[in-house]
Amino acid sequence: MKKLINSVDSVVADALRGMASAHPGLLRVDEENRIVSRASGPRAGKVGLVSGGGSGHEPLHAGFVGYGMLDAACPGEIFTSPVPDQMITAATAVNGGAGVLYVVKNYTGDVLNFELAAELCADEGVEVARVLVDDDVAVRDSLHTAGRRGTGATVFVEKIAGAAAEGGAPLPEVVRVAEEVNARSRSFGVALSACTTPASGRPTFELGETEIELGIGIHGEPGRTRSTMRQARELVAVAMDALDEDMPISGDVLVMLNGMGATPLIELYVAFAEVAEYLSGKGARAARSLVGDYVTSLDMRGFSVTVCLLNEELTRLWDAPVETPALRWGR
Amino acid sequence: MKKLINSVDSVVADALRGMASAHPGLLRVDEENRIVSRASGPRAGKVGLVSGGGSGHEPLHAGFVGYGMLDAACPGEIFTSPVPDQMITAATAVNGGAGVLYVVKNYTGDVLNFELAAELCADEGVEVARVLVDDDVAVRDSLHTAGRRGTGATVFVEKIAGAAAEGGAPLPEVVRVAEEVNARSRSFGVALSACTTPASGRPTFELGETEIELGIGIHGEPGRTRSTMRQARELVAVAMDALDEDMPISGDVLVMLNGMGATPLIELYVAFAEVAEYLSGKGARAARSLVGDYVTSLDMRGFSVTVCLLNEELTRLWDAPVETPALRWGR
Amino acid sequence: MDTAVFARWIGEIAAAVRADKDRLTRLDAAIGDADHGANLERGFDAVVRALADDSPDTPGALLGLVGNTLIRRVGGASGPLYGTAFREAGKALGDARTVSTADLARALEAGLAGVRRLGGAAEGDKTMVDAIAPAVRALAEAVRDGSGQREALGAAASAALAGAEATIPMRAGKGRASYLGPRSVGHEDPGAASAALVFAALCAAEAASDESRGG
Amino acid sequence: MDTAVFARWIGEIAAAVRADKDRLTRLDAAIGDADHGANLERGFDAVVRALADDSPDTPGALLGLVGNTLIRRVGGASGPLYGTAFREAGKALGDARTVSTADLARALEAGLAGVRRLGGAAEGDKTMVDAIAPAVRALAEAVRDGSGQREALGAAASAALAGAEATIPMRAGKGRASYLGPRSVGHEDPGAASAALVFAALCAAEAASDESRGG
Ligand SMILES: Nc1ncnc2c1ncn2[C@@H]1O[C@H](COP(=O)(O)OP(=O)(O)O)[C@@H](O)[C@H]1O
Ligand SMILES: Nc1ncnc2c1ncn2[C@@H]1O[C@H](COP(=O)(O)OP(=O)(O)O)[C@@H](O)[C@H]1O
Ligand SMILES: [Mg+2]
Ligand SMILES: [Mg+2]
Ligand SMILES: [Mg+2]
Ligand SMILES: [Mg+2]
Repeated sequence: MKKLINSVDSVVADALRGMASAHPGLLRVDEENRIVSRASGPRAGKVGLVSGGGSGHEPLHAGFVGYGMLDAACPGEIFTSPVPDQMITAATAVNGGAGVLYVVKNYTGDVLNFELAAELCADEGVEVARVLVDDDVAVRDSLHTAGRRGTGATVFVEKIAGAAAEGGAPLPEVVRVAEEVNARSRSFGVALSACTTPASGRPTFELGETEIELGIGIHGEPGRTRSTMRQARELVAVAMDALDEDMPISGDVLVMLNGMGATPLIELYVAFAEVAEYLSGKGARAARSLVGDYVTSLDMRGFSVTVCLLNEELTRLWDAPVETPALRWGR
Repeated sequence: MKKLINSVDSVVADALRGMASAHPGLLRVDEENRIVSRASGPRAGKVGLVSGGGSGHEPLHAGFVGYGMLDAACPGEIFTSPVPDQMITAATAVNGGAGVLYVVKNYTGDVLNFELAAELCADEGVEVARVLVDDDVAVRDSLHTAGRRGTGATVFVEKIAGAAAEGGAPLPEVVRVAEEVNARSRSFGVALSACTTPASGRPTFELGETEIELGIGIHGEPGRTRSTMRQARELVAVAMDALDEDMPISGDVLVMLNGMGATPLIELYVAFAEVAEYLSGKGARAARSLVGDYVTSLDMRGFSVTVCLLNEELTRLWDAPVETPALRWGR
Repeated sequence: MDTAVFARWIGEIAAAVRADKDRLTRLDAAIGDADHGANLERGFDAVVRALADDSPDTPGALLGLVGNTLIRRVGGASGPLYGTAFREAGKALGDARTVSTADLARALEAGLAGVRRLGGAAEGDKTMVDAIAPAVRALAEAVRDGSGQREALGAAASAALAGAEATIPMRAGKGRASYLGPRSVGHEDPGAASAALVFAALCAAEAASDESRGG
Repeated sequence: MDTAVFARWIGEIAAAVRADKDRLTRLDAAIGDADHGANLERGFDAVVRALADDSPDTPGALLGLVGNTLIRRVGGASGPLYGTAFREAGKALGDARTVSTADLARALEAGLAGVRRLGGAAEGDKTMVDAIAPAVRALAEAVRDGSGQREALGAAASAALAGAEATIPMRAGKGRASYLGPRSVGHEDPGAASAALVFAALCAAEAASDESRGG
């Protein structure tokens, strides 16, 4: 395992130092408490947006802290949800008096830790709401399971709810918008290779020269099924069919063609061309899009595609100015 | 070789279709002639900036087309310089009457093709100047060799000369600024793995579990020396020492910590923390910075670091608004 | 059993986790995200440090500190779950200075109830519950049957181990492994495996304390 | 030699490049960027199509079309260099309808001069010049010595091949391989290798044309 790190144990702390040095104008990094927040601090009367989760998904979440998006992010160890202390400190730090929204990806660890944090916040008089992101159609949902994973739609929820909060919406309104984005979004991922966590030092699974995993998550876990390598066009069709089957795609959509961390950008554009064609075959249109690495799994090769059915409100909020390390426009 | 492509022969064409679909508001893609230009077309009286080179370095160059940066980019085949026809068509298309600057990375192929194109443009009455980027200190320069390679500084030259052109500077002034950026910039690259071109289907070289290449370029070629894997801190020191030896680093600098295409962002931040520390050890400061994939080598793992000694003018031009797929601020 | 036995238990867990870290991570790599070993090592190292800084003087206070430390330092699913288990067990022990096997059985039942409430997993869902629940049951039965302490703890440890092994053919209903659907079958659940270590450590701690007292 | 021989030459080159594409790419992977085979295949395929669309009626016009097509379609270093070589050679032939061995030798000298002017490489720099220069010299010598056409072209092809092999111990002074400094030693230059194919193809084309004429 060759990784550009100083030691297995210091990866997250070192990366936080790097973020602090790279974005002094945008971010304030509390290395001690492991919290990344806006350099500008909380704004009175604005709902605070806090997210967090395991590290290894960069730029998610800390790369989305800034004007028009998150107020703070709590990075956990690699692929490990952060702890309630971080979440409580973050909520207290960003609270501008209008309450705080926790954006939580649906994983047992994230859910439980944010739950404990929310309870403790309530005890301390900080009003906290939670929205659960669970967009991954590869996971069959049922009452008896952990439910769908939260993956790519997290970026959409954070951006759009962030814009609502920035625009002065009160907490229930921000919650409504966040839940609407989640309800209208679906994701599906494909791995061409596994990833290697620094702690384990070897790939989480082994794929042969022509094998791929369909329906992967973002923690290096294998997917629903192993399959064989195909053209970009066919792989995109597998992913898009899975989305469309779960939520018929039509009209103007917001699409993210996301790289898993080690997929060259030229390949992501190749895949995006196929997404655009697929959409027009359905009478839909990629009215807004992102192509690049947004929700990654360390050094995994592969992609995920996330589609959100837009409406006028969501489009307006998507287009609103944003100024974060990883997403920036209008400012 | 598992790549997210439709066929080895269609990679560049397919990626261009993808870029067209992903950035309709920013880019116009002439698939026939392989030219990516601003959706807004040429602006009368503005110097046109054209760059180009082999594909496989995405987002370079087409990802830097837009307000405040390039007017057009000519993507060649993977790792192969584009042909004069593309360059001539691009120059003609973006010429707003104030002449055109070709930004050329110093590789024999790029130099020769841009040279032929410039000659033919002159014949057709289009005023064309060229600036050669040659920032890679890993290559020992001499009168008898091809000279230094152009790598990371290309992004700085395109951004800063682009801002000068956008601000209405005449061609000789844009050339002066571009040459100044190049003169003040140095780069050094390190590979943890080779890359695999679609055409060859296998890695351009093989590295063992603890081997790395120091002083690599951006075309998958091996570096100056093979070495052994070390901590991020030490690898950064090797790179920074090489820059500093060639051009003493001091004062405010612009730094790019660039991923080669398959390096997780968390690792790039780890390395950037070390760059920042190294700089403060020299009494210098990363006044401006980029951390991410900007000048890549397909699926190579590794990084390069580029430093530009800032002055007031260059800082102002760097800060000027830019709106391209890969670099965006102030708009 | 006094506070010293409980402190020894935690020390044994920390040692066992360190020794088996790679195995736990490998189990988690197969059906999860390859961090269970690192998570528990980080957690129990922190617990050992916390106990060194602040030596609680009752078993209940000690388990409470263990639970809170795990919740505050581990993250992931196992942090809140193990943390809650120890916290609830500690609460159940109140401020008694010594603890009988029967007290311990009731406390561990409370811990298990906490895990069930928080995580929502039932037996058969291929989680740590599949090791903890049979262990707690075996302990309670041994108490009911009038077995000695050593024997009772041994029964609990064996039941936990058997419970962990029994997760192999299960299809996961909770936690990350559930995303794999049928592909989760054929692998031991990492949390169940670590729960077996926890019960084995309890046995070892009791035996060692007994010996050191010349018993 | 008439236009048909030259057309055949180009066809032979295209076939040879297609057959040896992987070898050329492998050579380029070792000290360059692994695209030389693909570059030449793309170029000569385009040339074959261009010649099919538009059949020039003199050898000079044919080589001119070849050169322009290579410049327009190949890119990289080899596109402008081979393109210039063919273009300059074509210019030197003027509008003659048939070409003697002596004419050809002069034309190829002009082509070589074009490559040298554009690329600035001297012999010993480990480039295509190291195959082209000795081949052109061998051809001129054979003409001077009064050798027959077949023999002269054979001498040129052998010299090109020897020249390409002689690049192996060289340290590159031009092109991508120069970035490797001393590490470029021990590998054959891909452009020199392809130049050897070009001269071998010329030999083959002449021989085949001769036979088809019953010669
Ligand atoms: N809902 C749940 N109820 C009980 N135990 C659970 C639940 N979800 C997960 N677990 C346990 O947690 C273990 C995984 O812990 P760990 O790997 O540390 O956390 P994470 O899954 O967040 O990476 C699983 O093997 C399982 O035993
Ligand atoms: N300056 C030069 N003069 C002559 N030949 C050169 C020069 N530079 C490169 N070459 C030739 O071009 C060959 C490489 O061609 P190719 O791989 O197609 O282009 P690129 O180097 O742009 O990838 C080299 O092997 C060498 O023979
Ligand atoms: Mg985890
Ligand atoms: Mg090339
Ligand atoms: Mg885990
Ligand atoms: Mg080449």
